[in-house]
Amino acid sequence: MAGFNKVVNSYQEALAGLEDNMTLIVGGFGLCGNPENLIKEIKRIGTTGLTVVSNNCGTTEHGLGILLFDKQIKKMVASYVGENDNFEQQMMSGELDVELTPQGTLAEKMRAGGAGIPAFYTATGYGTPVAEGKEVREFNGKKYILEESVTGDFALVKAYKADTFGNLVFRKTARNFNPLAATAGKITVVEVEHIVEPGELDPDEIHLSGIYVDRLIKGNFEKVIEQRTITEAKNPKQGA
Amino acid sequence: MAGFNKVVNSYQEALAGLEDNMTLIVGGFGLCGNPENLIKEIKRIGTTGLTVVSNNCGTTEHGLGILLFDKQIKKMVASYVGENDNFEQQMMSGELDVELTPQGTLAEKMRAGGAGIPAFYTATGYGTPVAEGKEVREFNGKKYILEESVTGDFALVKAYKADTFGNLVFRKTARNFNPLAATAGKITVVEVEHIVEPGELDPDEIHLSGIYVDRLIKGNFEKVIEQRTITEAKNPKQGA
Amino acid sequence: MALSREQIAQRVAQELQDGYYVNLGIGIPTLVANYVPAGIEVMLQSENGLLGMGLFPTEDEVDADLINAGKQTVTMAAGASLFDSAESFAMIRGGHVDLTVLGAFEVDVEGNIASYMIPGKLIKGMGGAMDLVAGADNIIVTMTHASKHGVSKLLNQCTLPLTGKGCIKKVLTDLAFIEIKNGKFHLLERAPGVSVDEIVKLTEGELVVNGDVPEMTF
Amino acid sequence: MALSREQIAQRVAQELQDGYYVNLGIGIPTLVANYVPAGIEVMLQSENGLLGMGLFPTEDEVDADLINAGKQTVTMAAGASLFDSAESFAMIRGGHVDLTVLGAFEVDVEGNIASYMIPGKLIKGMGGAMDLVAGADNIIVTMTHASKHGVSKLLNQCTLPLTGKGCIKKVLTDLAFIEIKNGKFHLLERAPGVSVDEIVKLTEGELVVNGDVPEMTF
Repeated sequence: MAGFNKVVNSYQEALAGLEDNMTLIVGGFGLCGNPENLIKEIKRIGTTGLTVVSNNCGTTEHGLGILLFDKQIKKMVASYVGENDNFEQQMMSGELDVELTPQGTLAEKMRAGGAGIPAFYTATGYGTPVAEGKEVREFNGKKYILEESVTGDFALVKAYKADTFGNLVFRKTARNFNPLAATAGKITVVEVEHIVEPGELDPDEIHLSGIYVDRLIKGNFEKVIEQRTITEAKNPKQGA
Repeated sequence: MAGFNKVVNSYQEALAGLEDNMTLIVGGFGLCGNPENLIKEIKRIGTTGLTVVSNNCGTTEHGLGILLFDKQIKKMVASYVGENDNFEQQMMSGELDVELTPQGTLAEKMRAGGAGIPAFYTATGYGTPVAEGKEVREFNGKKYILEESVTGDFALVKAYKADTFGNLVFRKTARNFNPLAATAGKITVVEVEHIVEPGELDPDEIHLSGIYVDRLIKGNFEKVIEQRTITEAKNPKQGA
Repeated sequence: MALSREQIAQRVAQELQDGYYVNLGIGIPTLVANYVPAGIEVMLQSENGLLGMGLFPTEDEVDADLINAGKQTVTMAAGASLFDSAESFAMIRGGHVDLTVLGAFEVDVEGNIASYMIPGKLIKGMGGAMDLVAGADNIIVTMTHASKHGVSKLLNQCTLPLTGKGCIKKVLTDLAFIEIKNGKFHLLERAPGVSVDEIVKLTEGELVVNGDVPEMTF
Repeated sequence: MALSREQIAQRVAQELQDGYYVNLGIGIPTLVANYVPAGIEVMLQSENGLLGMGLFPTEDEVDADLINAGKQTVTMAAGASLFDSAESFAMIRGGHVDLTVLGAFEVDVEGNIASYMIPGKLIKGMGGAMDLVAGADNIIVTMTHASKHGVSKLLNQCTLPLTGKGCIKKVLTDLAFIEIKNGKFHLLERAPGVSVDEIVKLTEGELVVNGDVPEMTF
């Protein structure tokens, strides 16, 4: 009798059932809030033919980028795919299929996928290459395009804290796409820094309900920083 | 120079600019999380011809119901409108126009209105009176109907706590439609129990960003309970 | 003999599985929570924004900010979470709730359900019922099999405005547990002491009876 | 003389108003934050999920979980709020951001903008730029007026794939502040020491010049 305890004890168990040619929805923005150990486990397993839906594709050395090295990704749906040498090569050679999707549309597609909304209209991308093949419709004198939602066989998510029921709390901008991805997976796997007992999280501070979470694992994180920018005394306002 | 300080000091100021025949989006579920003082102020002002979008229409004595007494509401968009004697009378006599909208669709319409999504597809209501006159479309073999978003001239919202910038924290199930309503108003007015200084709220615990809030006022609340149900020693599980 | 409200709830509760997230409608469905089998944990979703509904409060615990979808004061169970109404219906519409139990006026052989409106009589609105029936895969409708005057509520075609089209597969009445598939009702179980004939007589829509129909056990 | 990057940022900053929520793109737009006029408060939105971006951190403050849309480490100002990406773009798409400043490769007389892709050369993706240009009412595009070889970037029709269609009304280049309306460019201001003729020569699209065009002041 497991009840609502979602905790698993190995990354192997966390990704049990992952197969070639599946679709993954992956949280994170750049390397911030990446489910980095789950990604490493996929590299270890060697699953191939993957369709990956995520805002970015990591860097050459980190995040989803490491799956490109072994050509595990067949198709990437993302809003921005710089910072990775292998990416451009594989895209140019036709080995990698890429579907560039505006960031806000991508976020909304994940949310809609999790929320049972099959499609929605957005002005984003109207009149651009993104609109090709998509319905255009006018509402109140403005043009919008129809975008369909996305769901995945697996969602891979990084959160900060969870109770064993899978209720999640994210931290700062590591939240980004993670709660959205979590709603859109048939099997949602979440790795976190801290696991507490049910009742220890204030129900009002929970960012995402455990109803979306299937498996939960405690991990250790590298948290690589892409652009380490520090305040210089002589120009303190630059960061703003 | 007001900067981001949204605090106003009177309910009169909070509703300045409210005119006859405007559309209001109002938070609350039953009498829980009602912007009760803002509603009382509308009764005092006597604004008429209002279109009100809210999950319910209060009771005979409380909440939005008090606006029915003086026939201030011309049209009500809601999911459930029991608990109010005047409502049925005015609806039957044709004085009050009613658009019944499924609760989840209503919530999503408000969110979409605030999020610049003019319309979305949902299975909710397909094949029912709600679908009349609406487009039906099939996605992946299932039928959906097209629902358009809502926005209002004013949004009236109740939150628990705010900083002066209008960052909001809600409490328990008094959250309900309030953060959604807040996004969908041209002018969003929020009444709260506590106002603190910017920086006093943990940015990770804020439920809704102050960017949506135009005016903020501290109020005192009656918090009328519709169904006061208490655990009986002999049947402790009934509440579950 | 026809099941009591409590027995209907008790039979529905047998369908619960460990780890189920469940939404219980107002009326008989609410009673299901009283009969959760031993060794099984379920979490109750209340569509006004709470997952993990607890008991009714004591006098001291009563909190006007904490109610269920029936507007009753409640408490929260350990591991509960709170959210807004859009998020609540994202759960429901997105199919994340494992079981939904709700009442109805009528169901028919096509899986249609009418539960929210009697034209000219009852027009209070659908609340969250349309979202619940459209979003859930696993729904059990609880209702009386026929009116007091013996008029069947399991029809060839619903006569009242629909709450949902083609979305009901299981109905538990005071007389029978019935599955809806391929445009027909299928008799799975009968209430103790109720004959198949009696059920057939009170079922307007075509009812398939296969072999011996077992009595419900409690 | 053509404006420096800093001067472009400085001129844009004059368009800020007290209480503005502002999204600044990567590059020159980021510099705008350095020139917020005295007595004016603005809050910076970063589309990866932060409203109220603060200074770059000190060594001690660096936090891998707190970055901006350019993936740089940042801090939070008092009154900041954090949210997920769907919520962030709800703000943007819903028109709640008061001013968006972003760069471009080309704009044209119809208010079209190309800023994300050079086929065969630069195909990294649009990030949030398409959402920003489609969602904001008030956008200022900052760019150089022409290429190093004197080829205008203010065109009759954009040649590169569009980021947005008909959504740009204001452009600040190193030479001029220009408004786009009724299918034409309109010269509002010129950079100090830059002649109207010079601007006309480097503007491919029709440029309307009305009377004396004032020089920008700083």
